[in-house]
Amino acid sequence: MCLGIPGRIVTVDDTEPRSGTVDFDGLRRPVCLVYTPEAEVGDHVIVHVGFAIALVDEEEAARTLAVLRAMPDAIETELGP
Amino acid sequence: MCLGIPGRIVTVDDTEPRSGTVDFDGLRRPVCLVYTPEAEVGDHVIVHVGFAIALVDEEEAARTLAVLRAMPDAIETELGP
Amino acid sequence: MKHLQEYRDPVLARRLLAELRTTATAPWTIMEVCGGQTHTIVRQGIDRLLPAGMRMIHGPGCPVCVTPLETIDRALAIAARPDVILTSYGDMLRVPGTSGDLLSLKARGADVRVVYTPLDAVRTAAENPGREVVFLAVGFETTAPANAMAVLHAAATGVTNFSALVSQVLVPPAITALMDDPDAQVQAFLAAGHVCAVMGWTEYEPIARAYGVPVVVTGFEPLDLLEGVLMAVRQLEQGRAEVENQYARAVRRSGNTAAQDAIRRVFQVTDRTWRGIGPIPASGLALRPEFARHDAAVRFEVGDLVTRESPDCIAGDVLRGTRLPTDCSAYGRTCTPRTPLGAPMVSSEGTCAAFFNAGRTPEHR
Amino acid sequence: MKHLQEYRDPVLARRLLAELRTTATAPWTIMEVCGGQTHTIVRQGIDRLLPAGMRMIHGPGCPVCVTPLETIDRALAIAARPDVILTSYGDMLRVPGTSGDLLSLKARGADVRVVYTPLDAVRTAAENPGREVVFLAVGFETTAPANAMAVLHAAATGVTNFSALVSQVLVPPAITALMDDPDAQVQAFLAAGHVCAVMGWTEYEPIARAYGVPVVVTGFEPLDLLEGVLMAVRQLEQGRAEVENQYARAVRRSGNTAAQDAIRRVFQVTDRTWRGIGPIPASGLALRPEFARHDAAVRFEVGDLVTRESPDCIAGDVLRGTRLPTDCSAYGRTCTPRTPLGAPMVSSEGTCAAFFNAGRTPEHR
Amino acid sequence: MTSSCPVPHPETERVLLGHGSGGQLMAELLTDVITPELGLTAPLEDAALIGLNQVFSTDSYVVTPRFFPGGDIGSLAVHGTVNDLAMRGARPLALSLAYIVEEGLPLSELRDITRSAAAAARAAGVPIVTGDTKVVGRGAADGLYVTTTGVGMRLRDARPSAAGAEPGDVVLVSGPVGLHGIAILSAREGLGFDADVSSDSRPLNDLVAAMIAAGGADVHALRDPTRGGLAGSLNEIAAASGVCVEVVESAVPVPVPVAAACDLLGLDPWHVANEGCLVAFVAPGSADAVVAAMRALPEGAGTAVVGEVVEGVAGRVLARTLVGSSRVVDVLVGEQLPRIC
Amino acid sequence: MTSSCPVPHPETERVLLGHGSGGQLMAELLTDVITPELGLTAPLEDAALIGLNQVFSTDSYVVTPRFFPGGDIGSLAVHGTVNDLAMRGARPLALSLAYIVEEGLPLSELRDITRSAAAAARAAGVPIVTGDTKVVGRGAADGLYVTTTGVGMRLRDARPSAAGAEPGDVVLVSGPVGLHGIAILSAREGLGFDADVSSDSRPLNDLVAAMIAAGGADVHALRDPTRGGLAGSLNEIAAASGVCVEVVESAVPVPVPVAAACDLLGLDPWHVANEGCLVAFVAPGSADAVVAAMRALPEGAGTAVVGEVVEGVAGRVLARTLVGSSRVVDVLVGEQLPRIC
Ligand code: SF4
Ligand code: SF4
Ligand SMILES: [Mg+2]
Ligand SMILES: [Mg+2]
Ligand SMILES: [Mg+2]
Ligand SMILES: [Mg+2]
Ligand SMILES: [Mg+2]
Ligand SMILES: [Mg+2]
Ligand SMILES: [Mg+2]
Ligand SMILES: [Mg+2]
Ligand SMILES: [Mg+2]
Ligand SMILES: [Mg+2]
Repeated sequence: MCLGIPGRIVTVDDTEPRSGTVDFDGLRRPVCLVYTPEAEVGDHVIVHVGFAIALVDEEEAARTLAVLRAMPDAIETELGP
Repeated sequence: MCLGIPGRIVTVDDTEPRSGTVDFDGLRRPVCLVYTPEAEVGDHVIVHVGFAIALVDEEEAARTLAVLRAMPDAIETELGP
Repeated sequence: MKHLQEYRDPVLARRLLAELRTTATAPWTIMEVCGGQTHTIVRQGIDRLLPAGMRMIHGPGCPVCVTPLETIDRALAIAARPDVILTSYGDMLRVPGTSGDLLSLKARGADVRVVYTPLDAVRTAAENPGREVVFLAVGFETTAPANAMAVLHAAATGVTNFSALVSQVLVPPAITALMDDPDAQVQAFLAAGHVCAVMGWTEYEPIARAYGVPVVVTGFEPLDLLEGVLMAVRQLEQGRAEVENQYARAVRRSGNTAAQDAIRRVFQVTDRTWRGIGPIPASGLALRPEFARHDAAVRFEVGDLVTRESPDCIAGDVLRGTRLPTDCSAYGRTCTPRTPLGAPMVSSEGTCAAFFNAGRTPEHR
Repeated sequence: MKHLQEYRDPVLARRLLAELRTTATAPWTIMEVCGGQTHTIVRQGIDRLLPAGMRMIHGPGCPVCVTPLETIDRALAIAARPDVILTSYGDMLRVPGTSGDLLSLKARGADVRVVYTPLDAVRTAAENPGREVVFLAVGFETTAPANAMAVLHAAATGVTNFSALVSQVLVPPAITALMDDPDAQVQAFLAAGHVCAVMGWTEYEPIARAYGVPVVVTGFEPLDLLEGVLMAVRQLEQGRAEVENQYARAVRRSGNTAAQDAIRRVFQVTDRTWRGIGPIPASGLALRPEFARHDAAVRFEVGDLVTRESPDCIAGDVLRGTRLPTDCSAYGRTCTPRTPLGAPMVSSEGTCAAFFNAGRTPEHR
Repeated sequence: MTSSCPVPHPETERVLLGHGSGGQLMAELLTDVITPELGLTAPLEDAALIGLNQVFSTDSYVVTPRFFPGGDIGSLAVHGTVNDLAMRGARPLALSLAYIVEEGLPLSELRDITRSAAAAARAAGVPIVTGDTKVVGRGAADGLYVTTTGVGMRLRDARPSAAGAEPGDVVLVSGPVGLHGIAILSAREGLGFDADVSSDSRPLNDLVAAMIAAGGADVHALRDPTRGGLAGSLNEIAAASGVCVEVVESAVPVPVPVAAACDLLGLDPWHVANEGCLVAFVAPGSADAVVAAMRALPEGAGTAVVGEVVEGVAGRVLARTLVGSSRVVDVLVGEQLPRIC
Repeated sequence: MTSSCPVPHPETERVLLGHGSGGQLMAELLTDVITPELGLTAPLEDAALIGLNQVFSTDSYVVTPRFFPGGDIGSLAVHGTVNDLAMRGARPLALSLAYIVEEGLPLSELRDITRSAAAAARAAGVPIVTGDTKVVGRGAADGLYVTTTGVGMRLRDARPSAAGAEPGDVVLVSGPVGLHGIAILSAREGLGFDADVSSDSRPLNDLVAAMIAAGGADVHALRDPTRGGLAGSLNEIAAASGVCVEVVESAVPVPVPVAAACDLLGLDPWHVANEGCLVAFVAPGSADAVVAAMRALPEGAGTAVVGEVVEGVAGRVLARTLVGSSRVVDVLVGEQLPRIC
């Protein structure tokens, strides 16, 4: 649970514990990267309370979106209220 | 030297060091009375930085004033500028 | 934002809803466990678009709601000490304790500060060597890695005036407890995406099997939730009860093992009382004894705490999903976000507050 | 106020002035030692009413003026420490040290507080056990009993976080030094009434004898001063050089023995440098070694202090009475009460400030 | 809740930070404590009328930090009061500027802020004619507080009022929302983020003059969504006018970095303060003309039609959500606290 | 003093408490920092003119303690601004009231102060028409600060100005001086004294109306001697008018306990703040009529003729002392610090 949003790593700093700067579409914040040791500059991570808790899997993301976009179009009037 | 003004003791409190309240014509202030052990309610004392440093001698005060008041009157025009 | 904006697309949302209407043939009852998901559902009005009869039940996944009253009262007692700077996530400041909340205590002179990350609390401690800095470490498995790292970092750097008042909780035992309740109405779960990002989903497989409930690991955006609901409904319609992963872009089956390691180093599993719900065995995390010097519960003696809840509050039933906020006699009357009687009225993703802010009345639930 | 208002009577003042004009046959030069008396003289314009040629010289009796620069700099260094609350009489806050004054330091964050009595400083210490409270204990024999009692009271009640930065000075050695100056122009002294209320006047008898100068113990109100001047002039006219007591209502020959006892218990006589004047043997009081724990000079190591005075300032000559403020090239130009270069421009009874505030210009001295 | 009730009780005896946040607590403070004592009716307007056509408004500014991307406390204090006058359809005539300064503030900073206020006033075409400066001791203020007060004269035909919205009115927003509040947050040390966001702080009197010229009395309601944000202004107008408002979520311009900051911190962009945009309710017949007039000025270039006054519960603001559902748009309770969990 | 001069240097980089004390430091702050940036000429007047006859004035109030004998920060804030309008010969029309509140202030206190401000405004016949409330965190204010701003309309024939004094003018003081400042000091904890003194805080608009009715344009200058006291106001008028003023020390009404407090603390009663009296410079031909009109009202009952405009150095204020000599009446440098030694 809890608020976590994806951002792109723009710097990885030489600190202990591992940290870096993550860009969220024009907003940058220092983020602790200790739990995403594999994440590099350019990668997207999910950030929660200042920690990257997951590396975004671009392929899975593309697959999910492809599924959604393949869904047949709906007739407006079916939707309510 | 230093500012010291006369006030009338209105209470003597049961404190260590000895203290009381001194009235200065409508203004009252706690004052340390340790240096005027003989001063009692009704007496005038000279107060400096919160301490009574002298008991006013009423007789001497009257004598001084009597001398001043006995002085011959002056002619206004002698005074300048 | 990439990986965010795409999942808010109104056209795709409509397609998903149409698909859901086509798929669902029965009035299924699905619980989203997570408060963050509740927030999206209520704010976007998603539940009001579901096929007739189908219900979303809002689960106990809001740390603000389930943090025990005793912990809140203990935080208040510690924060009242003049030597203490109490730090907390913003969410916790308005949670009612027995005799007030942290915001009121702050107005009365306590030094209470909001932090965005627990590492800020450690930094505050390093910057204020003459004070005791206490961090109110609540939350589910998502916050546990961050809170663990704060303790490890303080210990490693010798910040001895940092301590954590820990009341971490765990999701799977709570789901088990919910399903063991004879009143249980839940037919499928949306598991919380970020909890699973940390823990993976293997813990949910025995639950799905044992109770025959589908579990879909789900993200937080409107399309995530709609797809998660659709995946759960498909399982229900097909008579399956498996763990599926809607949030594949962030969640792997085994979760984040580095984070799990840190949690295990710092915390141990303990029984925990959930506010409104009651004690659940092995449902919480406490600091291991070797971190006692960073354990605020050990360091600060606050005497006996006498906790008392409002007698009107049915938060337990709300959190278990057996009743709605609008069933509560206090809802919207004596209990509002301005004057919360129970925790679910505090945070905007608390079920009662989410209902209230969305203008839900008993007539228009 | 009784014993005050009577001595401000304008009719009696005129009579005294007339009598003085009748009595004085030569342009006598009289020094009032005390800054408080200077204040009355300048504010009431008394010196401008004196018989032609007769002069009042304003002596070194302002503690603000004579407190050594080194003490001010030490106070500034101590006040700059974050653990210290520096307390002082209001007068001392604007006294220029080598690199600023206490008011500026306060604006930069130092905790500097004005007290009316040194006992308030002791109370502040008792109320702030976590802080060091330092009292800047300056002044003449008048403040010494109060400052002594503050130290005694702190010692007796165990207020160990109270200390005094002591720079007490004594009048008789200063008068002696003035008279030993080959430039000495003073023909009679008005001794300071409140100093004598504490110390009596026996110390002045050998001075009057040795230097053949009349000394009149004098009060502070206009009539007191006029009468004191008249008594001094009468002695001068009659060729006498005695100690007389104008201020009989407050001063006895032996002074206040209880106060003298306290001074002796707490302080010991020491050499002291007077600002602007220089070192004068046995002209100061320092704390006795047994009060070292209340001695701020002992308790606070401030390193080497490098003190520097303005090269333009002739404060020494002004305090010795050999030159007037209006003789100073800085007076009213670079040196004003707003931007004092020397201490006599600070306090309103400092000679330079008294001149400036009264609008005295070189032409109209 | 009786006093013997052994339950959590919210603070009711002391002022909370949230009492100043433009939300529900603030409304309560005004309604319960301030206005009854003053004998005022609910202070729903940005500025008061004196006589028929003179307008009078005051605001104190306590923003931290004093310098932020896009402005400072001096320019902000001028814009804020100019805009409150403008929201009543007035041409600002004169401003006063009162400072409360904490001992120790660098004089250079006071000079810079004064210069900025003067420049802002000049740019808005309003003279600062009088002022005041008080100094308080160290620790008795946070550097500098500024209070500006303005007098203005209502433009011909200008009648905008929070109570003036009517059924069918078109709801306009003159520019992107949330910039000011997020710029302030990003400039604060503690939160440690850095955003490509500048405050929108700017004067809106020319924009209002253009709107009145185009729409006259058809400009029914104007409001600058400062404290309490867009949601607060919409709710205030809905309540004062006794109408139901529906806003289309996707039509409200929220800049990308504002959305990102709100996502990150768990804030609602509609609750975030603005200092350079306005909400307008305009009769449908004049809406096109007013929108065209607005878009012709730089400060109105981003004008968006975001909703309309609909049939419905009086005083309620609804949002048509992204997914096509609907929700009630709530007002802030107290301070907007970063929501993290 | 060159920058290489190794001498004591006064603080010139930061705001000192004394910058707010109505003395020389304050004048310097205004002249050096504030007014050049605003493009104002020296702010010598109590209130500014807008157009021909409208008067506009603002002041912030930061008094500690908030409740004192004779008033509180609420009534004081109303009286202060009403009086500043009155000093320009104006009838006050409307007031605004802006609060800066420290988190934690008891709501009951805010209510009491608001009630007091409202009562003071009613008594002065001026409505409070608008306001503002900001809340700052614990420690970022000392309880409550109040800013009032007023607009007024000049009375017929009223032309008083600090620059209006003329040779021969009679100098009047409408009542005893020093009461407010000493009442405030006596109410402060730290100084530990207790005095039979109440603040003179009260509205003077009726008194001014009566003076103008009696003297019209012959009422040349009016000033309420608040910060900086009587000495400050006299010097400001002397400087602005380019005249020399002589005041007879014995004619200035200083109440006995005020004199006692000043004697005890080493203060000058002419430097102590007032909030309910005024200094007037009136052409000699109208002086009797103005004095009579003043004495007919309770707030002017103690009116005293204290001096006159004489030949002499322009901008200088002289006092004829008790003993018949003369001295220059100085303005305060910074804060008035208790003089003890
Ligand atoms: S509405 Fe309030 S009282 Fe009722 S269950 Fe929710 S939190 Fe408890
Ligand atoms: S006027 Fe100033 S510089 Fe000259 S002697 Fe006096 S204090 Fe020193
Ligand atoms: Mg507004
Ligand atoms: Mg306003
Ligand atoms: Mg405003
Ligand atoms: Mg002012
Ligand atoms: Mg500060
Ligand atoms: Mg005034
Ligand atoms: Mg004013
Ligand atoms: Mg004023
Ligand atoms: Mg406002
Ligand atoms: Mg405070």
